[in-house]
Amino acid sequence: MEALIALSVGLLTACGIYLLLRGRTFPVVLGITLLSYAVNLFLFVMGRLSIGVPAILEPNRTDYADPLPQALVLTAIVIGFGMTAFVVVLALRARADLGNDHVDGREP
Amino acid sequence: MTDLGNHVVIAPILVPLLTGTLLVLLRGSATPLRRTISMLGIQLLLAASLWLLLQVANGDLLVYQLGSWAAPYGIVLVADRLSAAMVMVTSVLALFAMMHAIQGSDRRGRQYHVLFQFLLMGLNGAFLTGDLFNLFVFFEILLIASYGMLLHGGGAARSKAGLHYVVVNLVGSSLFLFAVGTLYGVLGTLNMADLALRVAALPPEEVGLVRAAALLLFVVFALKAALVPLHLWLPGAYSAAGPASVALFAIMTKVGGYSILRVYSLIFGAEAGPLANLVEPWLLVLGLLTIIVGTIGVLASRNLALLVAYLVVISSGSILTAFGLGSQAALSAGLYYSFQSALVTAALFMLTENVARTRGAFADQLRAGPMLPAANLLGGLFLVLALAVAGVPPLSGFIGKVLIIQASLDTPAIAWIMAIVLSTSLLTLMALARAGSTLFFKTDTNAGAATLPDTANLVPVAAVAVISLLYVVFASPIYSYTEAAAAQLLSPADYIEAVLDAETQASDETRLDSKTLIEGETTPDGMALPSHAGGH
Amino acid sequence: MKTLFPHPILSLMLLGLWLLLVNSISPGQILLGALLAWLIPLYTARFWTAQIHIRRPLLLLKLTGTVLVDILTANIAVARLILGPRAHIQPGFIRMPLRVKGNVSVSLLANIITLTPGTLSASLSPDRSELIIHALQGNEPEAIIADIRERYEQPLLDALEQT
Amino acid sequence: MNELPETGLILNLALAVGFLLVTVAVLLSLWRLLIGPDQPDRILALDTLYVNTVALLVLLDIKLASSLYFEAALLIALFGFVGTVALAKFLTRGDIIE
Amino acid sequence: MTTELTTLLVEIFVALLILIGAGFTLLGSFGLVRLRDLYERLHTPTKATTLGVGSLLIASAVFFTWREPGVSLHEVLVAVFLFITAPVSAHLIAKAALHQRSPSRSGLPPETLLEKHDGHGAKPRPDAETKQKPSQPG
Amino acid sequence: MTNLPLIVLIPFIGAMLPPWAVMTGRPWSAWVTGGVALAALALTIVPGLSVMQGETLIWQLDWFPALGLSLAFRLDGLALLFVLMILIIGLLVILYARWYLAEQDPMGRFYAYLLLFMGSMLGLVMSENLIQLLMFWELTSISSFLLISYWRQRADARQGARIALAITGGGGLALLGGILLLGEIVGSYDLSAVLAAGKRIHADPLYVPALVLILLGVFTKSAQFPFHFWLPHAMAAPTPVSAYLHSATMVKAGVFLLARLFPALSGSEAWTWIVAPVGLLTLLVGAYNAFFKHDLKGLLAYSTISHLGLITLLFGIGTPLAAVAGVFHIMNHATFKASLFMAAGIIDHEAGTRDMRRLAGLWKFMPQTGLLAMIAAAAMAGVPLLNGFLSKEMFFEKTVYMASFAESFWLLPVLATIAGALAVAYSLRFIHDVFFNGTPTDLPRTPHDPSRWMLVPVEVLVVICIAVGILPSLTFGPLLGIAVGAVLQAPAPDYSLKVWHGFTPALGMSMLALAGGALIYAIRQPLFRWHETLFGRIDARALFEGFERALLWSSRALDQLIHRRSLQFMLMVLISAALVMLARGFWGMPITGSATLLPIDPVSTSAALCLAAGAIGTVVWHRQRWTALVMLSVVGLIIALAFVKLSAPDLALTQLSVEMVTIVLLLLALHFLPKRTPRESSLPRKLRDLLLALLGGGATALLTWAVLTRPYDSISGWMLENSVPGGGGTNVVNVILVDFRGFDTLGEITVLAIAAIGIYMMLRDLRLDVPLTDDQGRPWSSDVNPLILATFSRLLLPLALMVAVFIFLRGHNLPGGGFIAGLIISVALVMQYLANGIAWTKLRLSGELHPLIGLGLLLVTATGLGSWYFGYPFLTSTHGHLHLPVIGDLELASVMLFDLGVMLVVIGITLVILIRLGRIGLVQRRVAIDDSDLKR
Ligand code: NA
Ligand code: NA
Repeated sequence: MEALIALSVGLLTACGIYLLLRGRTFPVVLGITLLSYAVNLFLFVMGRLSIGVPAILEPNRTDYADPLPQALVLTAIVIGFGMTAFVVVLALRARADLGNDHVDGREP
Repeated sequence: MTDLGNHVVIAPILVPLLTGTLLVLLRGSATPLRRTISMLGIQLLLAASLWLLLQVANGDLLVYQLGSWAAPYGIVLVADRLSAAMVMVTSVLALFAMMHAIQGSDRRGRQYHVLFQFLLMGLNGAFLTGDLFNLFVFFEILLIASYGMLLHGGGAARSKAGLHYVVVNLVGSSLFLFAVGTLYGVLGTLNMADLALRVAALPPEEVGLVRAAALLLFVVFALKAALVPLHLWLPGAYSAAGPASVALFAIMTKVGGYSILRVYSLIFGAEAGPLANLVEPWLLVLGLLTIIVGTIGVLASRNLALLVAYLVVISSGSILTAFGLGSQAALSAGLYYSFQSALVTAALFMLTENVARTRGAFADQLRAGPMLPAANLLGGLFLVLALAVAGVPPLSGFIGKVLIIQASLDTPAIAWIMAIVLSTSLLTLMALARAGSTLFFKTDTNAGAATLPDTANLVPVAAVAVISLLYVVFASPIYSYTEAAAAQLLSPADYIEAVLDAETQASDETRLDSKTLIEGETTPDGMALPSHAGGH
Repeated sequence: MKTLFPHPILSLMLLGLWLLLVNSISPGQILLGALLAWLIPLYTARFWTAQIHIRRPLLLLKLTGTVLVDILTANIAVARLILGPRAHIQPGFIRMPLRVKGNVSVSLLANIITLTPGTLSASLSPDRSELIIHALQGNEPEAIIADIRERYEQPLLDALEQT
Repeated sequence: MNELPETGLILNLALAVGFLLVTVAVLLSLWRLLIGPDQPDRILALDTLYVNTVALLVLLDIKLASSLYFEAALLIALFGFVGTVALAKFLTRGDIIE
Repeated sequence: MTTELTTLLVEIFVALLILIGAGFTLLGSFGLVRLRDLYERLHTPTKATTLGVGSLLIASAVFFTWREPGVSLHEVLVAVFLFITAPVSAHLIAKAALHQRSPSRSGLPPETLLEKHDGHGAKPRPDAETKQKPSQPG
Repeated sequence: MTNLPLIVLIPFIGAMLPPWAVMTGRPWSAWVTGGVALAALALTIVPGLSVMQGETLIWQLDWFPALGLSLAFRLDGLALLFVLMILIIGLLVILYARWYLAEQDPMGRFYAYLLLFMGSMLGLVMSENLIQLLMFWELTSISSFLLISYWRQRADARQGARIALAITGGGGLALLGGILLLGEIVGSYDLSAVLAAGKRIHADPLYVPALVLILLGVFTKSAQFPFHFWLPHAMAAPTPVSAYLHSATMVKAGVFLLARLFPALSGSEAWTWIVAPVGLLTLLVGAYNAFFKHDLKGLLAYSTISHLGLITLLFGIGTPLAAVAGVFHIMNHATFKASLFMAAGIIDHEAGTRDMRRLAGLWKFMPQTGLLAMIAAAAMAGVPLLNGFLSKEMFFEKTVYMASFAESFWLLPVLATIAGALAVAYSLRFIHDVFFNGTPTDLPRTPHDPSRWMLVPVEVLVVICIAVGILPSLTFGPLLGIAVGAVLQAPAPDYSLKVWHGFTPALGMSMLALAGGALIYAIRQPLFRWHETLFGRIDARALFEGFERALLWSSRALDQLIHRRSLQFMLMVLISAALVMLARGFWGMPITGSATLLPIDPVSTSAALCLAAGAIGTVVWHRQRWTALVMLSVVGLIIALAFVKLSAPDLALTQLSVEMVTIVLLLLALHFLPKRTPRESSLPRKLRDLLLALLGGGATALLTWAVLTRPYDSISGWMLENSVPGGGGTNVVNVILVDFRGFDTLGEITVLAIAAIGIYMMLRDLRLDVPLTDDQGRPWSSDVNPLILATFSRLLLPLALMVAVFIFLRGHNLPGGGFIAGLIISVALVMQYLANGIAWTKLRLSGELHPLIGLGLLLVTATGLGSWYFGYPFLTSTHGHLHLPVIGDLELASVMLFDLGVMLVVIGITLVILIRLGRIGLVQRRVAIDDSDLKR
């Protein structure tokens, strides 16, 4: 399972980076989103993998997933959402101001 | 009830937060009211910062346990000499920037005051937090507020620069999380003091991972600090931003520098075994390169805003070079330099706006424009600030540079540092002379008439010019402070002890629980536990 | 009363749903559920512009039963079609003039048509006078329309609309 | 895997088969999603994928004998719908909130 | 009945429901692959998956009611959501497909009918927008 | 003693006066300035007398001990000599300028700058601390920059000032380096300590670098070859400035420093072999060029260069007697050169030109000026009975003395004589070309002698020239003696200040020079032509300009190369940097650890397959943006599933909600963006990006693998233990979020609030064309809000709200919480907008949404502040059970208020963002087809 997760993180990162390096705002936003998925997944699994043991205290259970990375990822997701929303609207603003959707504001 | 003095550590975060919130709630209210509130908030912040500074000046480390949860489990704020000084400089800068903004540039767009306050909150939080993930959160606060401030006023140039700035920083934030995640994944903690302890006891097979994370974190901080080659975002962003915004941005690269200083002296300091002094060699080389590249930019700039933006790059390079030397004298020199360069570059940005406004269509472009009716005043202020920033006596930058060179005298890097610092100073001086002579002396008879500058608008600029001089006059006490701050940084054991050994401010027995809530019994404990750096 | 309890049936439904959600019928939860069942319709009332007058609740209940049974048969029918030779599928679009008029009844009918065997409401004309239905066995459109009319539209008309 | 002692062989077998079937369903939906060919096809495939996921979650709930994932299923059901609506409306109207 | 027998019966019942549910879920997706045009494919998920997930949810309800104290019926809520939304989703997808004139094996309804439903012809009519846009207050 | 700082301070304070005084009347500024200089001079008297007794006065105040910087002034013979020169010539220049400056010249500014310069110069010569000396040194550069560019409207003035600043300022920086090295060697920047440490300095390996750097400062300031070219261009300054700066003060700062540091630095081979040749070369180059200058001030400038070379050469020779000659010539040169500059100024002032090819026969018009100029020029030429003769004689003597040391040194006296001859020639030219040589033709003005007071300063100086020339030991003698003592830091050697030394080789050289000079002048016409063809094109300013242009050009080229302002480039660099650092961190370390791993199951594998398909699909279809978005939502769904599978239900819920809102947001935005991305990346570019992407992916995969295969121990055990007793909740994740790390959450919602505010700001006045067709050219459907959707979405609203309340209330103990609840409410409301349109929905949503953001933030903060009341730190929570009849046990926690605040912020911002975005199209319907979309 660990290998699967590692590969997933890697793939998401790779796809995110590739899109980040595109020249238009929309693909870049998609890239940012993919990259933040990679980051969230990565941060989350830093508490190691565990199945069926959510960090919700139950009387007869002693096994729990590490709750801290989960809390961190929650914060990261929320912040990431705010940032994504901001950059999306900025992309619109840039298109309105620059007349095109190239990240450098000029058609190549 | 409570003694407000116990909460002085968190005040620099809460004051702007509450001011900002109040301003959010006052949606649509008249500008004078917003300005008044904003200004009052800053003055309150200034008072709080001063109070904090006085409390830590004797070497005390103040630890504030949020939610009464002790480190490493809860988040703590830590005020030492360095963080208090950074907060203080931020407050002073904020005051000047706000004085400037309320002369009218705050009205060029909306929400200026809200963004301003939240940016302050982010900055102060970043300086005060003792928790690595919380540092990330405050980075994000200051970044998103800075995005807004950069775009304040609108226009194509800002949109483009904003897009670059935002996307680059979003990637930076991702890297931050990768780094923090790895550190947690290996070390299992987030508190910086606790991280330091665990790094010191790191088994050899984990060294590679932690080193990778630490270096990745360095990339993030270097990005904020605009260290070459990660400075590419800065010139565009800073030159495009309105001066009312960018004046406060002058401190933002310092957050990167601060974080480098904090993290690599505390967590990866002398005690870190194989990971000790991890980034210093990089800092030294890249810092010097930054100075060079910044100078190239200064020489190549065709408008004043861009030129000043490159000056920020240079000053960042100088500071990081000093940090790269690593000795107490060098850190102290870097800090001394850092405080004044934040103020001076901010004032230059403000002055740029005044000049641009006066020159009409010629704005801040470095070409002959209309005859300036107040060339003496504007030019005089420019001269003083230019000298200060280029490191020419008798202004603050000079002492800063001398201190940096002096700190490098008995290191192998001396030749490089001296050659680069001095020659780039000369080139900067030449570029500034050229710029100043073009802007204030050279006139184009066909250029029409310039308008008179608003003198009220120049008050903060002049104040910084005076401060720059006073900074030299009182160099000795200031340096003693930075020296003590550097000493504090170089003995992380005190920090670690203060943070981790701080008594829980509310133990499980005395916690404010339902019983006390109902019966109204509380047992207040001391809040900000002082713990003397030299003690124990 | 109308303003305090704009949709009593909805309130009851919500109370029921609350108890389902919390999987408990403790007095506290009933009280809380009742509170919500009162407050939420009060707030959402303004979103419920169309008044629903259930004239014959039993008929509606019966219709519900019919539909549930038809969903089962629909699934089996569809299973047979999918698994059987594809040539057996003779699809086609059917145009069905509507007799129901109210927003709710039209919408309910369209949904029921989709959930039940072989048919799918593909488009409602903007004037709500007709549906375009896609049928998997579309060779006998009249039969399908008649079937829908009889099984679903008439009960809906009777239960919800005055004729 | 966290084996639950109380669940019997039959149930476990059924769960295993159930997981297998739903997994195949997921892959089939994915296949349709990838090959399209039209935009509505992709919405349909995505919608189906959401519903398949609900099925997976319900199975997981039973397997782990824990109802902690029930809300996730609820939200997927709800949000799958919103997503479909938004995607479809984009095709017909461009402006999804107007 | 003995508890063992109850257990066995409940288990068999739940197992059956699981198999039926999973089977129909698969069937729905299989239809997606097997059927030949979009309109045909639209039929399967709406029906098969709702029933499939419905069965699974009943299985879950029975299972948790049996295993844990009290009645577990909150699964009904998911089913309610699905039953309400699935046909609406299908309807909107079909609408979009007709709007795009997505090809159908059996041919599309007459263009005049589609135009009546959708408000535009197969050819773009750039002037259509201004005329038909309802003027809504900002 | 306390006079010492006052002497320096007075001009600085006084510099503020002239601009005020000028308001009373122009002359006032001159009198005030003169008064300031006089006051400083008066203050010098008492300490000056002590110095004349052989004392060295030092006044010191600790300033910045850590840097070794103290405020320290020193008055010894050398300093006194310079102080007197600065003040006396300064006074004369002040007087002169009063008459020289034209009506339109701002006089207040002039005198202010002049006093600034005077103070800097005084500070420089009186510094006891070397860093302080350097500060004044740079101040002289700056104030001279201001003075040279005084006529700022003139391009040559601006440029001359910039050249001067670049060269002298740059030299100052080198000097700084040298001084810092010197301080490192000596351990102190106090001059007394440095002067006493000559031996230590010479023995130190840092001696040569320090020497070179210091000499760079000296040479630039004193216009030594090859840095001499700034001086002629500084002649664009008003003549009083030249008379002051370029005869007696500024340019003398360099040789002053040579003299000042003489005991510490001289006496080594390095010293001799650097200083002497530079001096000699400068002497010759200056003299040569002076002769060929047609501009009067140009001639004087090069002559100054030449004389400074002479002084430098003398110090370079390094013997005590040479030093005597050097100091003596400093004094002499100051007097005759200042008077010559003033004379040139008068000529320029009266005749309107300084071009010797236009000037002629002025003797008839301005005999007084002519006489004074003649005497001063004769002094410059080294004519006996004038002061210039004496020091030049001493110089010739030293060259002869040097020649006795080595075979090859015979060249030295020869070259000295040639230089002497050239000096005679240009002096002759100065007099003859201007005052005789026929009658003037087409002068701009008819010249005449200037006003009386303008001549007084010249007369004073010329009288000194004569007096010293005849009675050297009675005039300059005593001052020279103690100055030399201060230079050598030892008793002055025996030397005789006499006019007649008998027939010495030096006398012969003088005579040769006089004769040779006359000869050179006689054949000037062919020489001019010869010079013109050989060196006519060499122009130092053009060289400097060329250098500056090259610097500018190359920095712009480099700037273009480095700072491309391309986002793709920046990101490439950033990602590469991260990769390099990761590689560096990992290098040589084991990747895989020893932890036991979880098995892989088919469901997870399939899910991973979906994830991969979604991610790769997003990339593959990134040009068809809508499709890419669909693919992206698959990724989001699978991530949520992964969270479920890996025991993180809260995360799954949040991920799902955020995902939903994000997709809606992206769809809203996509409407206003092109629906397709053009193909514009070249194949190499794509390959580069692919490589970077794969490396990045590989790196994070490795990082993940490396961590996951290692066992670890974390602080979360404590959190699991304390969640119930400390935080009052069984959902540990939620307890962390609202309690243990509630501060993070406060920050997180602040980010959201700021994002909303920023977005709100950006969306104002946003003008975007609303596409009238989809990307296939199909006009939009007219069915705006399909009925069936509208009906059922309204039905869903209460259900969704119910679910949201449920999720909110249970959050502390079970998966859920304010954030998710807020998003569910938002999505449910957004659904209403989707189904019913903005206008319809807005009518039914009570009130404004924006205040929710502020209220939520306030609630969160207030909850945190509430704990202050009980004496606890910010955000300290409380929780407990409330026993109520009928209802039973009700669990309450203060964090619920906190969570409620979170929820409000989330609802506020989500709706503000989405609805605002949706409204662009509504508000902004501009009827135009989006061309760019149609083209693609
Ligand atoms: Na959160
Ligand atoms: Na995200």
